[in-house]
Amino acid sequence: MSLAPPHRRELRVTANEALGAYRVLRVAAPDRAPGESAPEPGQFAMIAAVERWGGGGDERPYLPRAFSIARCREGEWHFLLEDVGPGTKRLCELHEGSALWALGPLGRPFALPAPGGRAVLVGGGVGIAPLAILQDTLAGPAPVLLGFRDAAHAQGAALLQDALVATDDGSVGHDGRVTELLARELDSAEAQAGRQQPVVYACGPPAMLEAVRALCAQTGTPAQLALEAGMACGYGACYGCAVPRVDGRYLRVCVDGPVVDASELAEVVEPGAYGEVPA
Amino acid sequence: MSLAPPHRRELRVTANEALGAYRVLRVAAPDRAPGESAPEPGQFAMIAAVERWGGGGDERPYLPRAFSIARCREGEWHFLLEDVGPGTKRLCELHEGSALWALGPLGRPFALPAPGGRAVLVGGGVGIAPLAILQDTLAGPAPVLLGFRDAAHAQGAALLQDALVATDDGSVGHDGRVTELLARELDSAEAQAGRQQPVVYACGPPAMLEAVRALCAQTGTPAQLALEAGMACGYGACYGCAVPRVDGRYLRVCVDGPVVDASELAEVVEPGAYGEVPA
Amino acid sequence: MSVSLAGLDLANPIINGSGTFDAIAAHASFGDALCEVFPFAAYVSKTITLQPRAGNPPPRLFETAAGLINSIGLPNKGLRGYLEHDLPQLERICATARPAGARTAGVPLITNVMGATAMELEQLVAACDQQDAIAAVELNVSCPNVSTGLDIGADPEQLREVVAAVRPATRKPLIVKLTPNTADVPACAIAAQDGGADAVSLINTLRAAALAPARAARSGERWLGGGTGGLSGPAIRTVALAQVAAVAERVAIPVIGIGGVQRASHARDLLDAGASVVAVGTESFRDPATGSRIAAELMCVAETQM
Amino acid sequence: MSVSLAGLDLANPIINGSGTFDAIAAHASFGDALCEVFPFAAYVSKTITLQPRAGNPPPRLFETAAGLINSIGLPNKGLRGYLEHDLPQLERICATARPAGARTAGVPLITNVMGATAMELEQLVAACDQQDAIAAVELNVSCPNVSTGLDIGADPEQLREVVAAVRPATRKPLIVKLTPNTADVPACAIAAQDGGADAVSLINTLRAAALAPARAARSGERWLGGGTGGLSGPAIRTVALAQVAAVAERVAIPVIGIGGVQRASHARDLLDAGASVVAVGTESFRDPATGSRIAAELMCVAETQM
Ligand SMILES: Cc1cc2nc3c(=O)[nH]c(=O)nc-3n(C[C@H](O)[C@H](O)[C@H](O)COP(=O)(O)OP(=O)(O)OC[C@H]3O[C@@H](n4cnc5c(N)ncnc54)[C@H](O)[C@@H]3O)c2cc1C
Ligand SMILES: Cc1cc2nc3c(=O)[nH]c(=O)nc-3n(C[C@H](O)[C@H](O)[C@H](O)COP(=O)(O)OP(=O)(O)OC[C@H]3O[C@@H](n4cnc5c(N)ncnc54)[C@H](O)[C@@H]3O)c2cc1C
Ligand SMILES: Cc1cc2nc3c(=O)[nH]c(=O)nc-3n(C[C@H](O)[C@H](O)[C@H](O)COP(=O)(O)O)c2cc1C
Ligand SMILES: Cc1cc2nc3c(=O)[nH]c(=O)nc-3n(C[C@H](O)[C@H](O)[C@H](O)COP(=O)(O)O)c2cc1C
Ligand code: FES
Ligand code: FES
Repeated sequence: MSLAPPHRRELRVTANEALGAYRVLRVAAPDRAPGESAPEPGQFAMIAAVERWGGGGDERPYLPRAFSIARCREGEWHFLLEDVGPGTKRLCELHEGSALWALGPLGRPFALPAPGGRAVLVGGGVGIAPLAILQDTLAGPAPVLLGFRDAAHAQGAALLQDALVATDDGSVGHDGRVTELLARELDSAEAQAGRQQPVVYACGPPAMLEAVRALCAQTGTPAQLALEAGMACGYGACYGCAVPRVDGRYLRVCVDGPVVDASELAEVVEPGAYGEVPA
Repeated sequence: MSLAPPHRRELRVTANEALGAYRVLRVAAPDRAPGESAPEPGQFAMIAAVERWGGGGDERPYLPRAFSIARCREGEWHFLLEDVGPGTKRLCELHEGSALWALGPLGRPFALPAPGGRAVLVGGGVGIAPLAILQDTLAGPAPVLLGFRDAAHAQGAALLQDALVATDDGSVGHDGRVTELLARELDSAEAQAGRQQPVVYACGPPAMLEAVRALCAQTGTPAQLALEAGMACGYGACYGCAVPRVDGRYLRVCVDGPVVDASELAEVVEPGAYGEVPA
Repeated sequence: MSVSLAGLDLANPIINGSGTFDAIAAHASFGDALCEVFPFAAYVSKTITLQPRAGNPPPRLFETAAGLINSIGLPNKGLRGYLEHDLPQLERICATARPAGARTAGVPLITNVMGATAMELEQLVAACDQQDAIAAVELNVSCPNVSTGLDIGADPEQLREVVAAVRPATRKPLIVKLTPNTADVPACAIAAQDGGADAVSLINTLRAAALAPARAARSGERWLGGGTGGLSGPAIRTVALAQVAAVAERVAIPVIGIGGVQRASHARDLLDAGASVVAVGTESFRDPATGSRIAAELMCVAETQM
Repeated sequence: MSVSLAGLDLANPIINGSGTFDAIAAHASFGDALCEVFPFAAYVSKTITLQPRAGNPPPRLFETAAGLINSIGLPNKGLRGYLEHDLPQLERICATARPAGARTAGVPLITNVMGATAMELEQLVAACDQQDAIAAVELNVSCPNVSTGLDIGADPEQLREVVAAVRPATRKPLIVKLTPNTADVPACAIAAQDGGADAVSLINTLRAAALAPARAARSGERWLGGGTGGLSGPAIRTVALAQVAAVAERVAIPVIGIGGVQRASHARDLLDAGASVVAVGTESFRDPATGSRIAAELMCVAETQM
């Protein structure tokens, strides 16, 4: 696992291009700090624009935001962005030469399959980001199954090679859920008895991850899930990124994840959808 | 006195040009509201940029800032700006097409000289701004005496016509204080007995205004002083812009000024230089 | 969206915070246009004291991250000056003021008063009771008790006694503006209710201070002429929400929610947290039309949800 | 710029606020580079309780104007888990940590503890007293008193009793972290001093709340899993300055100033207001090197002024 230096670094944007409903932001990778290696698939960085971070209508964003390192290639880090709020909006506006603060690479990466092992990559929406760097890293080919809400978002599939696509509105690819593609893939895998059991690598919205988790639990397929949670720090300092673990305690997504083994969770929950308010 | 509509208006910047150490910001004048007339000399507006107001290092500026309307001509309002802090810095960065919020015209203007009366205009630094619109408004010619700290600032004198300049460092014009020019002018005015007593119109830093006030008091010359004070609202709501009056009470610079008759003050004080802290 | 507040009928739920809108000065600055779309559904005067006060020496303002500290010091003409000079003007303005959502003109005038003792407060309230132009009285209980130095509103028992002592002096609605600078704000709200208050309003400003900035004269010394001041604006919004929610859960009387409101969603949050009415303070400094803008937006949303 | 804090020697005046820096997690994320320029001149642990705590259900964070509300709920392994699992690791990290301005490695470890009763606190402090690795103990007195619901640190008399009861349990320096959510913070500081505290630290977070935003599920309901939370960051900076200045004027023991510090000028203000040491909290979330950056800048200014 690559270690980050213990301070944020100022990086320059080299490009910001539309990819359907998303943007791909590229930045010049920082010089390696002593002990730092290349970012590993599943790791993320805490990002803030140097200029105009805050001060909008609600004076947010104030804290940095977490983004998967989607690719590390030719001296650049790539990020896939979806504009869902003030922080992502601001980052989507950056252009070549803009400066950003980055702390990272952070977090527990995907554990790569054992030599000769098979991987199945399953992504939903902007959660496809860490699967790109994972695909770049994997030795052999692996099926890539991606779900999107519509055609504009489905263009994001171009971030990976040879992806099978499903859309909620049926406008592109399979008409339905990506987990239906996964069920089919696992079925055929099972059918081909004798071949090694695959490991599922998944990232996407909580409902999708939960469906993947449940399906893999049902079929006894090992799965690694890249989680999301609201984060203030990204390095274990604030305890804000808690998600419930199977034992009833909480894990910190930033340091115990973002990639966790599916067996660590009883369920993937919607952040904000639980949290009973004490009377 | 022109009344402002009871809400801020969005105005567009038409130009932002350097004038020595200052900038002249021009904006398209707003459509006249019912009852609104042209801004009068000495009136001001509360200004904020629509974008990026706040969110800098200290998350200031948060409140709007007061600026004299330096000129109203050909459908434009002009402002003269000096970058002294986060608010003026932000406004100095605006360019053609930028949007700003403006509440105004506000405040008590200069009382124009009686018909046939003589005026002497005395300005210091960025305080020359309201004298430009005053010069535009006056029927006949009036001596203009302007003081600056150095040559770069003295270029600001181009805002007015036929100005006599003094600089603190002697690099341009009279080597010394603008009040020395004023003393000379009043002397010669006195010498020309029979001619009407002039009225002094002054705006500038507190120390300069105090020197003008003292000189005019000494020579019995009526004087109108355009004051400054930190302001939160500009329309009498916050009581934050208090300066001490001759009777020991306070006046609100925004509604009882910014132009006051010199006789209303015992002294022009440096904001922040007084204000004894109770033990 | 009309609301009833302790017997007052308001055309919409947005009023002003005491001391953050001077209707007389605003009328002088904006003319009759001010009343054509008046920003507030009721007008709250700044705090009036028995004797005239000049206010604190300047500087009186300090701008901080998402907030303003003021150290104004309650300048006012005193009870007599208020009744003689201000009240007739305020009466005229309030009579012609048409708030957002109202077909006809007229907003109730709420007079905010402060005194260091129950006797002083009683005198102020009794004088207001005589005035037909005054629709309700708000007690500002953030005045320091001379013996303890703490706000008289900071201690529940003391507050109950003060309110109970003042209550008989008027049959007009009595609002108690609580201090936020205390340990148990809901207990203070209950005490105000027990003392006979018809409503409570909160929050007032948080005690705060600032030093003169590096490049200013006297760098490192107190910036504000009053030494300390009160923090308002967006910085206190979430503190206000917590206190308003905690109070609304515990009292039966209506709550006026105040603190950092800049737009309709912030007012909505305070209403959702249990406030009946919301007051706008510092944001009016940035735009005098904030109140009517928020009221219009709330009404618009309310309509589309029917 | 080395300072002495109640017997502890610090290489510079910047430390961390409890619960805002997890040295073990940071070491795992950043490796030994963390210790080469350690951000703080002393390391304060997060709050430890007698029994393990899981913490509050999520969401635990809410971002507001210039601030953060947290509702973390003090998750920790409990005293035993802390002593067995965390302390050996913290001891190692603190021994190799070289703060800005120090020629040699080693920063004192301050352990922060909380209990609902004086007895619980006494047990915690006595256990810390046994540990050579622990240089000082900080009492977090923001725990609600079960009978009143108020923080045990909110009432001066109660606080004096608690501190006096705990004091005999250790000869290590005892720091009391005051609660800001009370009427008379200086009185609480004096009470802590009278009870035997060697230093006080302030401010802890201000009680605050937030509702779920419009587009989120459960819009209008409480956002934080814990219902309410504590506000920190720039929004509270001027409240902190006021409380620190008021306390420093009244006590003889050293004061640790905390609240909204983002850069050297903010730390300078707290020192000018009477603090001996300044702690950085939320700003470390934005940059883990904030502490050492501020310390270096303060030292640089101090040198150029000689
Ligand atoms: C490990 C990790 C990797 C990620 N990778 C990517 C990636 O590669 N690409 C990508 O686009 N995104 C990624 N995300 C998600 C990204 O971090 C969020 O989309 C981003 O933080 C949103 O910030 P915002 O300011 O745009 O919107 P916000 O408004 O901050 O966030 C939107 C969400 O936060 C909630 N919210 C609203 N207001 C508040 C408030 N005041 N306080 C707290 N929460 C609030 C809303 O319910 C909403 O769901 C990743 C997240 C994690 C944890
Ligand atoms: C009626 C009137 C007319 C004016 N006309 C003009 C004009 O035509 N052109 C022009 O350039 N200027 C004019 N000014 C001055 C202008 O309003 C100020 O320069 C401006 O407000 C400064 O804002 P800033 O954010 O740039 O700097 P700030 O930093 O806000 O202001 C600088 C001054 O404020 C003090 N200060 C620093 N920090 C704070 C703080 N946190 N809170 C409060 N005060 C602080 C400092 O001591 C410093 O003197 C006028 C002022 C008035 C009242
Ligand atoms: C400049 C200023 C003056 C104030 N004067 C008073 C006052 O006279 N009486 C009072 O009860 N509250 C006064 N307040 C408090 C406000 O009414 C309000 O409670 C507080 O500012 C919080 O609301 P806000 O964040 O919307 O400003 C004043 C506030 C400000 C900013
Ligand atoms: C996420 C978070 C967790 C905290 N946990 C603790 C804690 O465990 N114990 C404690 O005494 N203070 C705790 N605090 C309070 C801080 O130590 C500090 O007093 C407060 O945040 C104000 O400083 P700041 O504005 O620099 O953050 C916590 C603060 C935050 C933001
Ligand atoms: S984001 Fe702060 S602990 Fe995980
Ligand atoms: S600036 Fe608000 S009263 Fe003058």
